[in-house]
Amino acid sequence: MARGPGCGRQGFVRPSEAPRNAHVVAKYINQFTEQLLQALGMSVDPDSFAVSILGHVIAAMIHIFLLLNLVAVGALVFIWMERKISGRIQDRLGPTRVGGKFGWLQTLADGLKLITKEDLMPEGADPLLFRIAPYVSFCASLAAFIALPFAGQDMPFVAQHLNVGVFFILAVLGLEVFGVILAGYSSASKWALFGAMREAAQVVSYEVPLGLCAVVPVLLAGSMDLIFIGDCQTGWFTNWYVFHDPFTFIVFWIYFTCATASVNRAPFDLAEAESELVAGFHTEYSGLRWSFFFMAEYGSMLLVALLASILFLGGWNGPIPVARLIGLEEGGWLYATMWPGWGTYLAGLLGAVNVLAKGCLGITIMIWIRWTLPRLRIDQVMTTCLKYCLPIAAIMFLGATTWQFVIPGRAFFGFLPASQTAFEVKENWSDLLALPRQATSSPEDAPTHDPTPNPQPPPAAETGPKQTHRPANSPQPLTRK
Amino acid sequence: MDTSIYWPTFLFWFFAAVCCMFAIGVVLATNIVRMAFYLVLSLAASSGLFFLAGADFVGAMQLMIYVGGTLVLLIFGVMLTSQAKFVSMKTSQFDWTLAALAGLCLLAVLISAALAIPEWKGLERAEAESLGIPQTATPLGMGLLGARVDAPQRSGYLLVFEIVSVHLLVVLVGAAYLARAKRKRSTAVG
Amino acid sequence: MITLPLANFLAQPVGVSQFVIVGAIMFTCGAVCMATKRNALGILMGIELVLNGANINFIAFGSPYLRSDAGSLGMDGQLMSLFVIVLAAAEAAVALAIALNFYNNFNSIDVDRANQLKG
Amino acid sequence: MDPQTVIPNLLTIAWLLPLASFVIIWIAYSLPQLFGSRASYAIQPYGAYLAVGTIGLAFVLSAVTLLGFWLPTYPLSSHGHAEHGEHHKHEPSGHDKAGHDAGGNENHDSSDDSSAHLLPSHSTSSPFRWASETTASATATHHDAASAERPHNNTPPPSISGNWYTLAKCGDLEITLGYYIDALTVTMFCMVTLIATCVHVYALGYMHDELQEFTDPEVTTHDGKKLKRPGRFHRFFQYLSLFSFSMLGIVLAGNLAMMFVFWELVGICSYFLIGFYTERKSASTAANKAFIVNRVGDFGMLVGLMALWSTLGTFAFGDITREDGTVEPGIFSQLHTKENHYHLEPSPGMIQWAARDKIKEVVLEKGGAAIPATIEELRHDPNHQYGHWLLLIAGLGLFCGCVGKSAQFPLHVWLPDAMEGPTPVSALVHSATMVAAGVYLVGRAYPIFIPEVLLVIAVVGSITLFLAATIALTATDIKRVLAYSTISQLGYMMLGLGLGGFVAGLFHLITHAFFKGLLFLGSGSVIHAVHTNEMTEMGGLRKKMPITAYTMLIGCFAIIGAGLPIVHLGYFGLSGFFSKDAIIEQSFSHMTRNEAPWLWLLFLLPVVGALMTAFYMFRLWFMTFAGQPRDQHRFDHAHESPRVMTVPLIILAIFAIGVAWEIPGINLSVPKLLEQARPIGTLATVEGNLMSELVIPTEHDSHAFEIRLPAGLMASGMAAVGLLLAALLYLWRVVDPAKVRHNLLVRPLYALLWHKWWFDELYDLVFVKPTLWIGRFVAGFDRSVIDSILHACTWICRAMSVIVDVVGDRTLIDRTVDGIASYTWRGGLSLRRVQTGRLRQYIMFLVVGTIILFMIATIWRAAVAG
Repeated sequence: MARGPGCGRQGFVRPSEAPRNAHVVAKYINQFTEQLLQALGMSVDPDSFAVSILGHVIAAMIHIFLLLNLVAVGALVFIWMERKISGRIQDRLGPTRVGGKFGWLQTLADGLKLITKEDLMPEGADPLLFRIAPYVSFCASLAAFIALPFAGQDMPFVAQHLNVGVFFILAVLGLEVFGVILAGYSSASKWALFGAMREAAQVVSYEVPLGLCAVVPVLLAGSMDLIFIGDCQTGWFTNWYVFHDPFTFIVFWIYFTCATASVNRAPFDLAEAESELVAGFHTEYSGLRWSFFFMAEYGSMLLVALLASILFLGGWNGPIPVARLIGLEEGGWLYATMWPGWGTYLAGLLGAVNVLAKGCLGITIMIWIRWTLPRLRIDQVMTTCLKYCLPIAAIMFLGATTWQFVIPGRAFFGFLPASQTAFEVKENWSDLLALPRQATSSPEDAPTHDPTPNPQPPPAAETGPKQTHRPANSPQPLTRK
Repeated sequence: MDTSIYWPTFLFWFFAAVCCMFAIGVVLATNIVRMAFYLVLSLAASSGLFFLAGADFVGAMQLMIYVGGTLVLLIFGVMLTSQAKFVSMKTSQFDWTLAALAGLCLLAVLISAALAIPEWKGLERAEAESLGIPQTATPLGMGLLGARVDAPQRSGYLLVFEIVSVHLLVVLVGAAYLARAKRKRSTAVG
Repeated sequence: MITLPLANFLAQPVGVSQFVIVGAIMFTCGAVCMATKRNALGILMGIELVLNGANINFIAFGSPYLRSDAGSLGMDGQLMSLFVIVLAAAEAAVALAIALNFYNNFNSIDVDRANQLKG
Repeated sequence: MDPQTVIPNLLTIAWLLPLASFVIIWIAYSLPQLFGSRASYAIQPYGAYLAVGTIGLAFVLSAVTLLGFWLPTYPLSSHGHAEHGEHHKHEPSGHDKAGHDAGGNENHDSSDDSSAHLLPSHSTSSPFRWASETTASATATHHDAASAERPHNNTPPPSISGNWYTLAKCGDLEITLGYYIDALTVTMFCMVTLIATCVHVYALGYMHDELQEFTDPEVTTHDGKKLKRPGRFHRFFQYLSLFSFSMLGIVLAGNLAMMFVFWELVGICSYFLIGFYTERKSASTAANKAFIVNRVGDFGMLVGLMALWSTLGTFAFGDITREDGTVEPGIFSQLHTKENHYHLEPSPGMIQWAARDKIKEVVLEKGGAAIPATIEELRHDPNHQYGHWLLLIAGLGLFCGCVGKSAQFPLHVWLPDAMEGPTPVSALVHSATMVAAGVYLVGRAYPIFIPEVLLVIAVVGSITLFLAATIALTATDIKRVLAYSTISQLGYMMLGLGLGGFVAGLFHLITHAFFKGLLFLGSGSVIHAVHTNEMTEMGGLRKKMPITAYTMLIGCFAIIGAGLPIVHLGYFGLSGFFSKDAIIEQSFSHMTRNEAPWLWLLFLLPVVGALMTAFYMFRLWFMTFAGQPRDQHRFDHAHESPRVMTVPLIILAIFAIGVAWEIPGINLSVPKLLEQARPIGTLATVEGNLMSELVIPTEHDSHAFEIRLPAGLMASGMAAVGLLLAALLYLWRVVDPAKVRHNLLVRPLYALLWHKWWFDELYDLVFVKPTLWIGRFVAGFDRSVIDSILHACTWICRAMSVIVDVVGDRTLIDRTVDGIASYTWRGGLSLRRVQTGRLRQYIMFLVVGTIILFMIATIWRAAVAG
């Protein structure tokens, strides 16, 4: 398997992580601009302020552009999907006209319509907050994508690789509620206020079981690094954490429920319950702002679905290790036939396709649920969270811990031996449980600050002597690795 | 010397500016809800500062608990008690001047203290760039469990951890008790 | 040759003192906020600001990027700030409950109305 | 998952389960009782079910460990213990050692000694390595056998040892909770948990009287009525759980210290259970007796522990692998080093201690560097046996503990009195837990014993078995007969172990556990039916309670070792046959190797013992079940016990028949397991160092045909004769036992036996009475002298205190305090104005205060600087 040798040493920089993120891309662009300017006949110091700032800005722009498109296009597709599916469920056709067959341009048309709509603001509204609210929630749900990897192993597609990825994503996801609350409050309407209150109560209480469920895979992998968690499930689908043991199997469903609730989709969409509050927190909104709320909602749907697929459904590892079977990894024949780097890159692309496919599956299920189940009352929502989800999640957490402790290193309900990675992680986990004298006794076990730069030389290094004096993983805390 | 831009510095000044601006905004704003909103931004920016200082776990914690939990709670309270007359309550000019005076003195004191110590000037750039990436989650967790894998000679925080968790439980119960709905509005005013 | 005046200023890493200054500003803002707001929740926010200013200091003292490791707090800084955050959450819950209680009893959240504890 | 971690995990869980049930029952039932609320009889059974379930689960886990993990990892050798004879019946005895060694997997060519020895016990013998070695050994045996007296097991037995937790660490002394798991441990686990399960289930039925207001027939309160007390169903099971837990702890223990802790725990549990009917004077005294007598033995054990620790520096049996990878050798590998060909040799520490004067001289001459060399030469110094005395002390000390725990000769008096406890307890104490612990310790510590200690063990064992058997001849209390037979059988085990029969002794321990448990439970069911212990009031019960009768018959046959030693080993027999024969063969071969005539007793006594065993066991069965009922009233009320009591009987009966047999197909039998557990270096013919004429023969000599045929014939013949005598006296009544009793020759003998050789009286005279006298004297001294002194002191103190009160307190202190109080009051009055009750003002105070403090600090610094 294409996995770095150090993989599984929790609390370490995994040697297999070449720094592929804004920083390195920026270096490529720097060289590009440098050559460009030289072609223009100007003498350029590539490290000069302007050039470097240019490179970094462009790189950041590229990442933002990709993610933004993922969310926006995703929203378009999903809204269209939702309308079609709901149509089928209700024995209708759904949109049919726009864009020829299937009305697949319907959402685009709606978007145009929304843009051209007049942008209203009620009398007593707090203008600043009212204007800013939709962007707050949209930014929140977009910002969470920064730490979300789309492929792991040797080609981690991730904008910013964080060691506490899971945690970060959950945290930022929690911020989305602010936009809703501000919207509800600032639009000076009691419906909106009620919606916002409900939203606040619901989201804050559903974050607890959600976090508990997300902790279980973290526990199994022994790291909060999403890439690492995904890599621990490498191999066939039997290594997926959802099948790791009965507890995780149940935890997955709890997670799905809580996720549905925390992005307030039906049957938990109390914040915008049409039947009771006209349209909940966005009663007073119209036009583009309104559409931003919707993009935020679909963005966070996509986010939790992708998170589920990485935490439980193996992430970029398909049910069948296609890349390995067709020899698309180190040493595979197909890999050998390609230019260096392209093999891993293709494997990464394959992984990204996997992740997105699983995410779409999750969203389809959410849509299906929405149009199938009746809406809960607010007290029922709270009961579901605090009386059912929370205790069950806690018990499952304990169960998973015990399982891991009693029969370590097994996968697929304990029937099969786990993939090497997961086993190493367990080993290391038990090492850490032993007292610090052990952690210190063998130096490569001590997860303190690890000063060794990545052994694998960064791609920037062979691009000319000028860059080499500045290592690719220069420890800029935010844009590190 | 390397004149190219050093990104953490840039980001630090950016976040610091956001942080301080909105903190001042909290002070100056009269509308309670806007205060809360500024506070959110200020705290979020300070979590960015945490990330910059290499404390990514604490940063995420700040986002999750502080911004995600505490402030939602706060705004909740604002909404529960939001009647027009309380949304913005004026304070007398005298209080303002007094507070501003004392605040400025305090600020002067603190800043002079901050600049007084030479070791706090910061590292050389080369040294800073040669530093690795800290792994904070594990040492923090072990520290809370009482075993210091990062600095074995220092002591762990297990007892504190236990006390804090019990304290949280007590607070939960106490808060629920205090805030429980009163049937009759007590007439004892003033 | 393209350079900007800011370059030298932005080319050097920041140190503890800059962080501490930010912390100080937040702290002062918090104190002033507490001293000037009449709304109980406003005071609560002031407290949050103060706590966060303290937190920034802790993080700065513990950070390996801001000063040589000799006098650094190391992980203790981050652990401390964790505790501060948690306790701040607890404190916010209780304070909010008190505020609501106060609101129920006095039908107001003006702290100047709550002066019955005078000697 | 590798067995090195899983086996300890599983066994640990199996070990902790009974503790869990104990704690749960305590919290759920007994804890409320402290606060005065009793558990109602309706819910008490659930505690019992919990106990039964846990111990049953523990048995399942142990069985899984044995079959699922141990055997696959460490497969047994294809030639077991029992079949050795087949090789030898047509082999000249000089050559047959090779045959044996091919048999036991315990011998290996010395090529892989180093690896085998140096391997930390965590990683000993992966299955592959094990298999390869056995094959290698099979080829390598013959030239190996040529050197006759070399020890033949040069590889430590497969074992897993490690530490869970370090309780205390001061200096070198490190008290840890650890585990040392080898085949013996696993076997004992299965045996103990199985029997404990049966006893638990049985007790569900036996103790059901405790489920209501319990009327104790044997206790009369002062007003002449029978005592009525609330039932203690749950508490009984609570104690049973604790009992099983502590026994399993002994079995699992990885070092002597931990074993000692659980050793004492077993003692206290037996104290609780024997004294379960606390209201009965006899019960409480019996409990005290058991406890105190055991303390005597444990003192010796403590001495042994000190001797071992102070010279070896460790308590652990096996090698412990530290976290940093260093292996620290345990007791076994320190005493059996490769340099000495795994002979038992005193460790350097011992020699250094024993010859400290010489060493001191050497150090003064050549400096400290020369010490090891000196030690080596001292080791081979022929005329002073340095260090052997320490080994002797250590061995004897440990054995003292065993003497107390498993009721050997000087300290055997407590076991018969222990019959005061409820019968299930007796069954557990006598078969699986308490007395087994002693024998188990001898087996566990076997590599520590030098031949002299072994000889002492053998002598004590033979005396015990003879004494107990004789006493059992005349006892009429059914449980006492069984108790004495237990003592005698324990004597057999000790004898077997002491004569070098490691497998023989422990094998008898296992088999005896099953049939003795069976016999006790059967007697319990009889007592439960007729409400008396006296055999003179029973008889003819066969018709009333068939299941009990015939299962007990099986038990009797098993214990007398009934079997057909037809021409060489066309073996058929009950379990006791194999084990007891093994012991007698061992003693026979021992006799053939030693010409000192008094050592022959070590063969004669067990043979006579076999006769007596058969006699008293069948005397018991005939008096109870055969013939005519002697007490019609009791006979009419007798009835077969409920199924919950008979089913365990049947299960145990099946095991009593077949536990010694080889399980066809999977190549598993108890002797093979024990053979696998044989400690390193104990398969050798060793000669005494301190008494040179003593020879302890290697166990495999006893399988030689010309040894085992006569021994087996003699044993079985004796058993048959005993059975015949019993039948003559008590079944066909050819002679009336009463007549025999009044025969002039027999009467004094009878009196001697009836009074149990007057041991109790003797001890009473020698130990108890003097103690009481001393106590009285000291009490008198205390009352007359010391008390008066104390009274004087108190009077003086009181007088002084009055003075201090008047002068100091009332005048000085009170005035001061009042003054302070008034000043505080005024201060408070003046300060109250600052308390405006305005929150925001307070904050301002804070800020301003901070600033002022800072200013003061700056000014101060400036002042100091300038």
